[in-house]
Amino acid sequence: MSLEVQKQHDTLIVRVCGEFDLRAADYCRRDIDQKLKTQGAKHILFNLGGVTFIDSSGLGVILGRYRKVTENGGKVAISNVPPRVTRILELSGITRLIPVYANESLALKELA
Amino acid sequence: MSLEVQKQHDTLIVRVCGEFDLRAADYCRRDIDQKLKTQGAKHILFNLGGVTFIDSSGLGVILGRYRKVTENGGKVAISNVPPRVTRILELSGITRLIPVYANESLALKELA
Amino acid sequence: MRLRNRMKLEFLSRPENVSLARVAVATFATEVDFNLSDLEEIKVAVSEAVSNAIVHGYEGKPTGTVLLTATLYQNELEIVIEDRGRGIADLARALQPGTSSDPERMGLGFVFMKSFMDEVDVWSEAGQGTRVKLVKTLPGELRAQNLAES
Amino acid sequence: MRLRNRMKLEFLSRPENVSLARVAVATFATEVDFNLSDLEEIKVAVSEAVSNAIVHGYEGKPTGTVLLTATLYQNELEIVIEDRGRGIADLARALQPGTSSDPERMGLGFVFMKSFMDEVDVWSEAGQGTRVKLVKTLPGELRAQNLAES
Ligand SMILES: Nc1ncnc2c1ncn2[C@@H]1O[C@H](COP(=O)(O)OP(=O)(O)O)[C@@H](O)[C@H]1O
Ligand SMILES: Nc1ncnc2c1ncn2[C@@H]1O[C@H](COP(=O)(O)OP(=O)(O)O)[C@@H](O)[C@H]1O
Repeated sequence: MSLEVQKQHDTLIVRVCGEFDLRAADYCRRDIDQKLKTQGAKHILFNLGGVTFIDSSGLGVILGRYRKVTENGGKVAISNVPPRVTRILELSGITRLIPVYANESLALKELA
Repeated sequence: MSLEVQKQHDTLIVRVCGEFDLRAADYCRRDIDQKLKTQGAKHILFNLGGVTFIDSSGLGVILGRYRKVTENGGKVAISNVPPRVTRILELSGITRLIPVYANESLALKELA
Repeated sequence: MRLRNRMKLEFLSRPENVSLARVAVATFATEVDFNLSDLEEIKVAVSEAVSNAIVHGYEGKPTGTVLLTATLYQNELEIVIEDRGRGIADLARALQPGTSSDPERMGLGFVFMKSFMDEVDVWSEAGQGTRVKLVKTLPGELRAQNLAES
Repeated sequence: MRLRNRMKLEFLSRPENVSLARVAVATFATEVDFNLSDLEEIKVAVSEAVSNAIVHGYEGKPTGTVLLTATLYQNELEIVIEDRGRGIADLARALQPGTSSDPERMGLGFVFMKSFMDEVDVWSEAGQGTRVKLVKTLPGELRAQNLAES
């Protein structure tokens, strides 16, 4: 699993690649929270384009960041969801809280 | 593992794909021997281009067919060896018995 | 029910072994030509049960042992995941969707297991450990084929 | 030698499980960033030892049990493959290159294990079964890194 984090305006773009499971979750949580703080971002965009596997541990990282960011008045979005991730994302109920966009630029337009 | 067998003139071209291990060996041995007989071929060309894994069980199928075919005055050749297969093929000593060619047409030219 | 194949996998309660468990079960299951989405579902269910054993059962301590048994019968794949950890005191409550003893988790593990498998059974006793049985029925065509072969 | 991770895999002596053993060991080993050719070599060695257990140990009968244990230490990966099959009466002879009790086989299993692993030990007794230990030393850079971490 690898994480690419990039700040654009007020938004932290988080590109997740590989297996987003328990092993990845701890590392991701810490890395994202730290970068939110040091880079002073308000919103988060999760680009899931490279995700090959996700389970409730991975989804938990997204939901946890959502709770944190919205508490501070920020917004969260998801983009580039691969077909194999779509169903579990919907089943989790996350798509009722967090909007899903086809690509990064559409998502960034809404977050701005 | 999958096997594609095709007769061209006197030669049975055997294209092996996937993992050429113990599980594949039994099936291959039977399939090749049966087709040698029914199609009345004299030589065999093993195209290993699609092989993702090989061990001594797979190599044993090649050597066994070599013994059988040469007893009847036929010849055996190998072609399209992937890099990961090269070393184990040399280590086995098979390359001292059976000539290796870059592609099928070069091999067929020599077998003819 | 005729047994066709069986494997047992025992590993330490370390997060990196969740992926080991998934890969082993998926490889074991390829033997029966499950379709890709069935395989994905089996992987998620295994991932949830094994993650629970590590996170809840052994409370994150990496020295516990998790045991996974996969058995292929004529008509179904059965997977049992066991730990000898903390156990679940109130099982009825734990099985409710959205219930988690860990604020960083979603309480969706059992929900996913139930959504993705045809049968989920849980045995647990406080202080004794937990055992989760997951069953996936083979696709109809495969079942018929197996009957014809037997 | 500090233990970093361990798994045990038990499976029936069926040819389809040779690939299961390879995949499980390769997944277990990815944790230490072996390079690709090391991983390939480990897979061949495991394949040979497990195939031997099935073909020779249990003489092709699919009802035997093969046990594979993989342990990751600070400096090496150790893999032990055991069967409770026929055993080897004359071990010195069996270990000679090109020696096989099966005319359809090449007698290269032990040759490959020795070429591809840093250490190969075999224990066997006629009628009792066979145990093969395979050791692969971690690449130098990884060893240094582990020492630094410990
Ligand atoms: N193997 C286990 N050992 C101990 N407790 C468990 C185990 N599996 C599940 N539980 C309990 O059941 C609850 C619900 O589990 P689950 O639905 O998977 O949600 P989550 O893992 O997100 O908490 C957990 O929060 C935990 O308290
Ligand atoms: N697990 C085992 N149980 C019984 N006999 C074995 C076992 N492993 C190896 N042998 C014996 O040792 C011989 C040499 O083994 P090996 O070098 O792997 O060659 P091959 O498998 O091609 O015969 C085998 O032919 C067999 O007689």
